[in-house]
Amino acid sequence: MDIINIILVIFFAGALITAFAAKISSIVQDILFIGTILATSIIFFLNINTNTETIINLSHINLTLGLTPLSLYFAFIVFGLAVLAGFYAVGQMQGKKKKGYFYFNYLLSIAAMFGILVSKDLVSFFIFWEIMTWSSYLLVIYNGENVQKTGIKYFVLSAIGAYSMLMAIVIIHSLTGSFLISDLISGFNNMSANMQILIPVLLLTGFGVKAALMPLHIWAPDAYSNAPMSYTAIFSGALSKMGIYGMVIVFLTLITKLPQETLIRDIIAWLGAITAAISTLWAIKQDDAKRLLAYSSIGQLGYIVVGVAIGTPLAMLAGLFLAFMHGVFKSTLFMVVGAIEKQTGTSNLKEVTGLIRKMPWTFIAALISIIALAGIPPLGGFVGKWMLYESLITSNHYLLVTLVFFSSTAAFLYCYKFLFGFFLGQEEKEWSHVKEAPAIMVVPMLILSLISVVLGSFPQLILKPINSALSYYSLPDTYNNLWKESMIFNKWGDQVALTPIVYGVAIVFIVFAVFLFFKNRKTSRYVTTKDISTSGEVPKEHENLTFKENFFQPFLRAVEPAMKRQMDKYMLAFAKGLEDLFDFTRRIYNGNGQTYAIYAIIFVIILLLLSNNLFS
Amino acid sequence: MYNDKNKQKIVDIIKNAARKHSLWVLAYGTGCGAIEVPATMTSRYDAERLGVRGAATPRQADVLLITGYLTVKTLKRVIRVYEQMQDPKYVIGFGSCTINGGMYFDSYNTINQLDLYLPVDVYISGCMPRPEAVLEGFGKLQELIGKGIANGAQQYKENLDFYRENQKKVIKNWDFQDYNW
Amino acid sequence: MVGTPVLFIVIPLLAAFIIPLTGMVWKNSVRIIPGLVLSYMLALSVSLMWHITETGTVVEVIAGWKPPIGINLVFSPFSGFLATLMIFLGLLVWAYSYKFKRNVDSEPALKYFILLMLLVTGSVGIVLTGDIFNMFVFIEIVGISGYGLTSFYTRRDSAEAAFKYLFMGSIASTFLLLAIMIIYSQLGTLNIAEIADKMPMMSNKLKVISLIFFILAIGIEAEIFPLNGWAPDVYTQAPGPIGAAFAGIVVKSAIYASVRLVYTMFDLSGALDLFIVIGLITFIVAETTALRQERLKRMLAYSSIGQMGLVMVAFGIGTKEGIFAALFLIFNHAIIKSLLFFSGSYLVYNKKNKFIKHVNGMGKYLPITSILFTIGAFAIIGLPPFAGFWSKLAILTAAADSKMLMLIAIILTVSILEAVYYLRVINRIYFFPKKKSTEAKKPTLNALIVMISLGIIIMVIGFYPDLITGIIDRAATDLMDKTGYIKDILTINN
Amino acid sequence: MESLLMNILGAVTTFLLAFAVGMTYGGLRRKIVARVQNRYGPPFYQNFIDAFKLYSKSTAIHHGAMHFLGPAFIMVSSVVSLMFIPVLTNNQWFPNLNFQGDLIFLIYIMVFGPLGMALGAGQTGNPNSAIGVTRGLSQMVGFEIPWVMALIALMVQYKTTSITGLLDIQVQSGHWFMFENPFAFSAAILASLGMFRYSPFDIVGAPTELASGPMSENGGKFLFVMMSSGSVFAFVKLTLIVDLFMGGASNLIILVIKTFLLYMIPVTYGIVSPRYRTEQSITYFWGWPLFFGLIAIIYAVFF
Repeated sequence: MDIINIILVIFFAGALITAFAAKISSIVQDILFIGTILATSIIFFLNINTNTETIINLSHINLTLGLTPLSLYFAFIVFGLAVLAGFYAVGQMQGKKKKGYFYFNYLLSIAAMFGILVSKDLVSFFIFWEIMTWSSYLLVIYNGENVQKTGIKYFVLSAIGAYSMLMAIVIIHSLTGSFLISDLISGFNNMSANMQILIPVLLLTGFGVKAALMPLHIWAPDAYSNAPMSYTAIFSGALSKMGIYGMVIVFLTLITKLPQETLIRDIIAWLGAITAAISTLWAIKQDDAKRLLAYSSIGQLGYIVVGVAIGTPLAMLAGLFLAFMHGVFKSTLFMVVGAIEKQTGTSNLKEVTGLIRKMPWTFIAALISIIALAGIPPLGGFVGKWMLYESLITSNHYLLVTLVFFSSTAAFLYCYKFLFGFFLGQEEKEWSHVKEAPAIMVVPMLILSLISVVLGSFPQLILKPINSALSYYSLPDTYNNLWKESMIFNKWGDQVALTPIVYGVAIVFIVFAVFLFFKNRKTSRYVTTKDISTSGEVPKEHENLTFKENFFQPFLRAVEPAMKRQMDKYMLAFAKGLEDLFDFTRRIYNGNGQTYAIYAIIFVIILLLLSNNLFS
Repeated sequence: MYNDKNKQKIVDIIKNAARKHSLWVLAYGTGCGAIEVPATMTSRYDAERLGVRGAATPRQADVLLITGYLTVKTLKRVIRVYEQMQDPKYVIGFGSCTINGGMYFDSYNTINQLDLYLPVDVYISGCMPRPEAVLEGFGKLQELIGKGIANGAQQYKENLDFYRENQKKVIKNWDFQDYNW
Repeated sequence: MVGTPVLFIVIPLLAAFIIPLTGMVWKNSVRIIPGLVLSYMLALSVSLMWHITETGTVVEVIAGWKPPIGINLVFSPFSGFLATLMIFLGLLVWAYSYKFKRNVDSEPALKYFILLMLLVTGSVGIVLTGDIFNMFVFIEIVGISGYGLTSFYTRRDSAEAAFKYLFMGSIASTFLLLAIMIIYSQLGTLNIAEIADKMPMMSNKLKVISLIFFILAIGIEAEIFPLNGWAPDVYTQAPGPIGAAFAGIVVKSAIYASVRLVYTMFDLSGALDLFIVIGLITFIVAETTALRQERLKRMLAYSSIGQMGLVMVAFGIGTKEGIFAALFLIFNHAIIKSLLFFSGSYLVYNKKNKFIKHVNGMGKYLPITSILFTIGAFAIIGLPPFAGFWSKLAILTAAADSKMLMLIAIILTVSILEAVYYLRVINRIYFFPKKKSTEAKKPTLNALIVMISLGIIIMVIGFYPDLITGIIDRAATDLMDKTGYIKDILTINN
Repeated sequence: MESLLMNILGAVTTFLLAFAVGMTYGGLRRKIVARVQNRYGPPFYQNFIDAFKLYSKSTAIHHGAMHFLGPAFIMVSSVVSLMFIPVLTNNQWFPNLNFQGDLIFLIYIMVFGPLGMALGAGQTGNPNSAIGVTRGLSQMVGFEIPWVMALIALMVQYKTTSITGLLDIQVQSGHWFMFENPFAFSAAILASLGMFRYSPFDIVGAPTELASGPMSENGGKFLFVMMSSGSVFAFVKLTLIVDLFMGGASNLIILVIKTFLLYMIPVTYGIVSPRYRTEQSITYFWGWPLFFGLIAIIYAVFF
């Protein structure tokens, strides 16, 4: 049996066994769960080979599985996050109900993501895509709140995406007579002009849903915030990247062959940028950390879409690099929220304050990830942002880059809100009992933040596989042109050398930290946050002085016009209208036999009247 | 410590020179004296030319300016503010009320003698002292600082028990943190 | 050859008459004999299916009168496939309801099983017969047993539903008879093959009129819009498993009849387009209506109607891929909808109104039933890796191959609605708190076995559709081959 | 090794220069403001005295690790951005640590500081600090947009994103970009008003309103570091604008003259203006400055 099949079989079998292992013991279940993920990852990482190809023969369809360099790159993200979030999940799920349900769907969605990545034909792609959709759907409704609203919204949007993809798939089959992606690519030139537009648009709709692109994003805030955080780490970190993965393929192989190439690229890029801007504003408004991060995820995916859609080599590098980075830091942040929620019981930024001294390791992970998210040098996020801006500027997208820059700057606001809300501010008595999260949860977060740090000075670790992935789709080699070791260049030859920057920043930081910290360490005394200058007043223990309400109110007031209209509301109103309409059709069946008889007569009469037109 | 008058090292001389020309004032506008402070600071008398400048919070301030009578209630706040200030720090008692209670000497809730509760470096007498007097007072404080003998904070630290005893006598709801720096 | 097709009619009819007699002697025989008969029939049909792969279509001549004079039964890959499927479902329904009314006296059970036998017999007869008048007779048999089963619970609502069914059924019979009369008067024959052979001789106008009458008559049985008003009531009021029987057996036979009409008998070019239009309207109306239902069984009923509309659409595409897809969908729908009816009736077991809200929180109390219902729902939505996906893919591929892009778009859009109402139920099963007043009724062992085996079939077909696609492919080829059909029957000489 | 040592020495020299110039400018500003208000005003070296006094004050209390690290963060921002700016056109006297960085990098490293300080301010637990920080960050979103648009206009016009590249073009051609693309210059200047945070944009530290905002819990050495970083940062901003728009400076005197003239813009604008509300301050930058930015880009693309 081939290695891909083995991995898939282990996944499916592991999922089933884990689901029912609860009957034996909870620990056995944990071990099985971790074992499945570890086994598959180890098999995968030990046997990476882009040449293998497995064909499953069905009578009328051949399912072809195999790895490409691009899918290999995304498989890194999936497996890496799956292992780390898996360990984290074991910690987070301690003592929770429906563990088997969670583990089952978790493993299944990882398997599905792996399946998507190894699919070389569209049917198996779609099969795994749908498995991913429903397994993630089952996890979105895991905690049972708002299932009818959140879950259905997620599923309907996913279905819209998946079905438009399915439509594209069957059209492709009818045109090329094959489901293979390679046949689509080679046969695309021969299609009629309408089909050449229709197919990419349908495919992009499908991928756009998972990538939470602008009009199709409305599921994301609810779904991300409702799933258990250990899964949202995967959901936002890896699952959304499947949409990006599909988009990358579409843009690299199909859109390039179109006469309207630039138009489609610009439309999608603008959609991505507007998504980023608007969702950033909404993220600023949120008071629940989960929703904040959910909106932030949408925004970050917007940047990635911009990069992928623009599609110059540098933009592609930027998009794919950001995809990796987003997987790393956003899943860390979701894990942080999960850890805090586990320890305090709430994820509301207004309620929890001053955990920095209670949960220092979590804070470090959060701080590093937030800095990476904000794109501030010297961490990994900066590299991606830099490449994105440079690619936009060098490819003449000036207003786009301004918009992206706006959302990127506005992102500082929610970054600060997140850190301040949870960790800084007044230390309240209410949370004095809070302890650091267990090691099994903290260590994955720290490992992920370490990756953010490392990628800030050694981006070549990731740029190399991206480069080979892009070369596979016959983009020019970017090594030496756009990056070289830890240097990154733009088209005009301007460069940033990352390692010296990191050293410089580190040296200056250490100098002043030493100056401030070690010099004052002896003489300086820690005082509680109650001991602050409050016009001489002595705050009581129960008095909460933290600034929480209307955190960015002036800013939100300034950007109010942009936030007046909400896609979500329109969509819900539309859905409501549809349901009312269906209620009307329901009344066709009024339960009266005589009416039905009349229907029958009318039916006959209509047919007779139309018979001349119908039967020629 | 810093303000020991007998052992002024060269470093201390330089530091004191800087300190005396950079007095950041936290004006605690308790009584009617608060009205004189703006006059002192603004264009006519312009205390800033002497390096005297307002500070926003006690953490940043050097001088605590107590402008007028203190009630029991405000005394508590004043002590709190004083203890939040960082060394070196000075107190200026402003107006007669801080010296002997002034016209409120027989009120049931005013403090007659600020000295008992906080170490005052310089008193400015008058009811109210005019801006000229205030500037004179700042000048006096600068002189003391230059000589290294404006060491009220030192006194406060050494005689903390005495001050605490007096403070607790009038302040019934005592909920301060320890003062140990 | 192990047996002849005539046994499919004779044995169950015989059994239906014998059961009351044996029931007097040994009460349990009422329950056991139908099972034995159905098992025998299943074995027979499977072996016949095996047989015809080698020898080709089997044509049984009744009483030695050759067609076109005599009545003949045709066991072709197409009709054989449907007959096997129906018998299999009949067996499942029997197994599921084996303990039906166990603790009451045997009379209701007797009625139930006799009517069930007749229902299966009639449906199999419709599929196998090669004579339209004979088909009329079988339709009547199915109808009568259907009325009986609908009014099985002697309640007001059941009676009303049965009456509506009867009412519509008699309209159907009238028009069917009229259509048959027209054809007989014009062509002088009732044999389907010969009618097909002679059809060009008929005047176009009469052809159209008779086809319309046929469509009306069979459309009532096939639950096409707007002739399906009776169906939801019947599904709701009949005993739980009978819903599955209707969805899986009766409707399939009616679909068979209409397909036979259009593909074999009539040579009207617009008929297939009519199929697409009617099927699509049925699909859309049924699915949108299902979205707003408050009762579980009504919802399943509308869903079933919708799926039948989709089947008609697939038949209407007219290519071999279309027929393949339609048959695949028929098969999938039969097993999946049976599973849904079976498990669904346990989820709302003890409630009279069987509202959807009564499934709240059942996931905790009836875990296996709930999981099976979920599998069924996922399968019928068309999510891989369950069986329903492959048939949906087949339909869409067929439509795409015929360049019907709007059709694909409409089918997929409506499919989203389908997903919505099934997921709403699933969400309720797992995530809503159970009401105190509802009681969970554990499924009996035989029911559980039936449901689990259905679930396993769904999963297995989902993972390995090749198990069934070969048979369906042969059936589709057979249906397309009109001249072969005529030749097989008219040149028979035994 | 020797070159590295020279580099470090040069960096330290640059830092000291920036510190001195920034402090002096701050003192001069106080003097000018005083003269406008018909006061005598403090001596121009008053800021040095204040800084030294702050340095000599004890730092008796702290609120935790971030309280320490916040000022360090902001200092990193100032110093590192200083290192990336060519102070003089001939790099002999003040060689930067020659890490090659470009404008995008500079923009990001410049916002690093406020964010770091925000963290430090956050841990103090003082509500005023947090309010000040939120105002500051909001305002930053405001002025960054025209600022970036101005820079993009330059980058587009001259097909480089490197500061030295832009500077070299000006030096070689002899044309200053403030005349080549006046709209970009206007946008940048208007944006720089916000960067300096003098009134009417002094909403962050608003002394009477927020008790100096983010700095309200910082005394002594914390305040000293913040103050010096502010001075260095002022120098960085001025030098950057001089480099980008005014052809750089070939020696210190020219640099001082140019930067001082530039510095007078926010100072004089500040003297005559009262304080904006926060949202006014944000939307201010989305009015004329943004318009100028747009025009600058259009100008750069089409002319």
